[in-house]
Amino acid sequence: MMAATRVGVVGVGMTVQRSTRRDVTGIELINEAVRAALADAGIKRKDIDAIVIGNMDHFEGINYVDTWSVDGSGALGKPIMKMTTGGTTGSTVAMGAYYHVASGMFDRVLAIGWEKNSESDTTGAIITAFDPFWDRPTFAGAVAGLALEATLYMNETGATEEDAAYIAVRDRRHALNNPYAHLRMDAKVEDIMATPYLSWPIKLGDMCPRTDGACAVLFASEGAVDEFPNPPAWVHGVADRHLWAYTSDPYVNQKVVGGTWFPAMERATAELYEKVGITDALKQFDVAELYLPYSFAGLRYMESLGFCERGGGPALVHSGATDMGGECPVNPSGGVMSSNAIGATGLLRVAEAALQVQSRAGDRQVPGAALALATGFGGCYWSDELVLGKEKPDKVRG
Amino acid sequence: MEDWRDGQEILVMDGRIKVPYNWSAGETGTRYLESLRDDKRFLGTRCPTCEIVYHIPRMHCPDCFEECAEWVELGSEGTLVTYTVVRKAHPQLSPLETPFGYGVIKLDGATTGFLHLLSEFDDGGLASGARVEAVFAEERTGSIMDVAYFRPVKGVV
Amino acid sequence: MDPVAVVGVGMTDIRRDRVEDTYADLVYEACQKALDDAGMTAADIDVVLTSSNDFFDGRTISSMAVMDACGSYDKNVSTVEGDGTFGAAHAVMRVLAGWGTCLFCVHHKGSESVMPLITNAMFDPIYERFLGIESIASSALQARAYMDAFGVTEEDCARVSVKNHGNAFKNPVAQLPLEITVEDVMASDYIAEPLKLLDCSPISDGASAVVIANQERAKGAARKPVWVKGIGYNCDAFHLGDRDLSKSDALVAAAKKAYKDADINDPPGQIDLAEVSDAFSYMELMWLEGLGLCRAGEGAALTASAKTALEGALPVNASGGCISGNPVLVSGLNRIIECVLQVRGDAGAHQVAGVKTAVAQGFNGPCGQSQCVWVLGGDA
Amino acid sequence: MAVAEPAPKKHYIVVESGDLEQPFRWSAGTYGSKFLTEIRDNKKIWGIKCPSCGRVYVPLRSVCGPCYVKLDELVPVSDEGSVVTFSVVSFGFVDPSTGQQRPVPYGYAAIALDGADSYLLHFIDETDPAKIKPGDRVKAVFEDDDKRTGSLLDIKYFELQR
Repeated sequence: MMAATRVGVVGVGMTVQRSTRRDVTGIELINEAVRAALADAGIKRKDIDAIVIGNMDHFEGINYVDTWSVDGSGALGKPIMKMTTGGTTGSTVAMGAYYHVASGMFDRVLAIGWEKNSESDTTGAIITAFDPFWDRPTFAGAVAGLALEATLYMNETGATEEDAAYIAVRDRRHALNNPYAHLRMDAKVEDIMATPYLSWPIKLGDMCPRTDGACAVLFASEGAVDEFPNPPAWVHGVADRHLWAYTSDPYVNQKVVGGTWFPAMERATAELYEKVGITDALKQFDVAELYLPYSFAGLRYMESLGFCERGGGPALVHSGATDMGGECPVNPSGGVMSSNAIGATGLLRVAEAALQVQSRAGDRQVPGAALALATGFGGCYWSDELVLGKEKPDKVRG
Repeated sequence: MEDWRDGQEILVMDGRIKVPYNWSAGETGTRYLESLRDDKRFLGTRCPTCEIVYHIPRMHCPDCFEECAEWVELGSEGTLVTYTVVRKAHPQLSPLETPFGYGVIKLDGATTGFLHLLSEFDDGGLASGARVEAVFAEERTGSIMDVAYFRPVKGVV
Repeated sequence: MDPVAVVGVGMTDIRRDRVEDTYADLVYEACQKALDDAGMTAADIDVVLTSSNDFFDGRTISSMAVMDACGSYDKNVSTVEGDGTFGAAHAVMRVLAGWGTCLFCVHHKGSESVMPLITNAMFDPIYERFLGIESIASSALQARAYMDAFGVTEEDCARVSVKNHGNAFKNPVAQLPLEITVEDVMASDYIAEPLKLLDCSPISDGASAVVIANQERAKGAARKPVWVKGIGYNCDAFHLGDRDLSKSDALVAAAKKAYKDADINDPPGQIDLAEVSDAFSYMELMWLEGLGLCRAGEGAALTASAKTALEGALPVNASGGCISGNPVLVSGLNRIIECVLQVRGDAGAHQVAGVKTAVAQGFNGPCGQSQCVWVLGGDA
Repeated sequence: MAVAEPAPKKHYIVVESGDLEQPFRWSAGTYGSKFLTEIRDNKKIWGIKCPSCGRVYVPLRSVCGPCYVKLDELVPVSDEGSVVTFSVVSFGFVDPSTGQQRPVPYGYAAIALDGADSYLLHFIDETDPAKIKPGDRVKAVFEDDDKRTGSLLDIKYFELQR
């Protein structure tokens, strides 16, 4: 009998995140992560009940990734479903796998995210996500879109480019502890400031890199979690919002939607925190793995996620609260600023959050981490959010 | 009341998506394609557990996930598993003049079939089970198109 | 399964060249119809899921363009790419996991793209794409394999086309009702042998939507809820040479799972009607066999005996099927919607008397690689 | 978990998509076509007003997302407005609409036209960020009468009112 069940993450696999992985095809890259996840969970392909995979079609020039990648994903003779929401794809397949299990329909479900940025022109591919009439003639992809947000943020709060550069420095320094990460460097704010502008006020050092990589995460039902050697990282709750259809709309909300800042993230956060019982994010979360596609996000999104007041991002990060050893370390893995295989990126956040609450994060472990926040960012300011915890939640939370 | 939508001229944009892709064949695919290019030889890989000889070669068995480290040289002749004769094809796609064929071809020594083009056949001259042979392109660049097409083996039914 | 129902359905007309509407406009129309059918407004919806295909739409994350149109504002919203049967299955998961209602919509504007160039991109870029293979030629390979394996003739396949195009006259949303004979199909031009023009589904535009609800929320709906009795989906090998194209292992596995959920152990005896994805005429025969509605190789005889006709004992594609209008992806959801209408008794001129249990089937990928099966019925 | 480094670098065969492209015939729909033909024929910019929340959207759209109602009421908006936020794009990338490099640098802004509540994303005629700030006034510069084709680029760019 199928009934809703609580869900835990019981296995994690990832490839090293590198600029170019010419040694493997996309399918083989996927397979590398899948085999790692199965080995981590101590199971074989035959033990998986279903698979959720995603990509962005025009990023790799692959239509129907679900059917194309069967040799690598392990979906031969199994249920597979494709989910795609842009940059959020990785977190979306995690949420999709969560719902596959939470529904009671499957006990062991693998979520897969991957990307070979080296095989296309990333900005050209990103532009295809936007409207051919209203956006494509003038749009310059994520870099320029995010630049509009950064300009607005600086104008409204007085935050500086140096404040943002701190995030780039922090996350890449954290990456020194993560052998899987792509950019691992002990840079200084001045180093970031010295990089050339891509789209003012965003400099090369403010942006995430282009990365090849894959990640696979195994979700199991309450009834199945004990089959695995790893302690489960329980999913305490998930929520997402995507409020707009037009690319310029996320900027509109500053003026028109009263009192809001980044409404998609704020609305998802409100739902999630209510479900999970978060009233003080900074205190209650032990660690956060956030999809910060560029440096300024590490200031502004902290505000929308309730870690500080509006405009309080710079003070928060300069206090050291988000560094390793701080009150709530952000991105012990090095985050997106260090590795951005786009389709895998959101799932890597979930994978890292799971490893942290399982106390399996090695040199990047936050001691005693019991509750973690993972986010995805994509689309037209799409916001996916998940909370993972060491303790089993008291009930299934939709 | 007049509706502004009535009689509105509708604009249609003739556009395109043209993103340049560079798909790597990877370690396994490179060895396979280099062999076609340099030696006009088809290679497969064998799964040590399932004993399937995969053509095209796989790095890992899609079923048991074991590494398929053993390379196997295959014949350049094989058996037609199924086929079609294409009468109408989109000009941007079609590598040969119509009518031409597609076949799933099981090369001698392989367990699995693979897809390729068929040409030099008589009208009605194809059949499942027929023997076919590879015709290699004169100029080979390390691509699946280094095999120009397959054709029926003469004198064999 | 915990009781989950389809409580509202909406389809646009299926037409070619709906140039006056963007696909967001089509989605809005379908969603409004589904909400109206359920007696609900957007405020009654907890979760929204969309489905589309970024290659067909010529837009990555094409679901972004329909976010306003599907009423997703300030709701949990996500996107399943692929056939509507899969996205709707995920909608059921969301409801089983605890949400009360989920609106699921899917769109397709075939008229805006060049079909063979899009379906060519389903194939492997290194080993297959440059051969020029696309959905018609690959399906022709499967048709040949199937016909050779079971001695099925082109005339056998043509009968499907004749039947379904005829049924389409009774379905107001169908695009291509045709009064044709087996001889007409046989006389139509070959595209890729053995497939002729009249064996193939047309290019179409359309959108559809359903409202899925749990038992509690289904009570308040305006129409008789139609219950999801079982869902199964499964995937075959990708490379065409890796599998036996003459049969669908994935469909057999998907059906087995759906029937297990639905307590069906004698499909021909327990199923009153089937809506299958006949993108090409031969597919209806193959899918009937995969669904266990007849034995392997007997689809042609079943069809020739008129058992699958509108007046037959087991009507198949009473709606006219995909061959009479095929907005890809939408087509799968339309199979579900047609089953819902039949079980409710709301199918109008193509209503089949006494449909209690119906089966819907859809697929993704080349030659029906990934298959999804739904069993729908009148009782919780 | 042991970290497996990828195989040592050597030459790998790479398959290039080359001239492969997908052509599309995207419809602007009735609403988008009205917006574009008015610019083409009359250099006039229209917005559409939500009967429920009163927001005026530019360009025309058929549904108000927050209110989930169909929109009908056209309202004129100005060809002048103000910069809400901006950037100067200076990195090179392939324009997927042409397959060629997009010329850079260019000024890029979200523009609030007077009378509209949503913003238009367009070019501005300034590439020095020190000379632009949010709130600056801009005015649309239209293509010549014989060159307008019914595209957003019938507005060539927005000119800063210095």
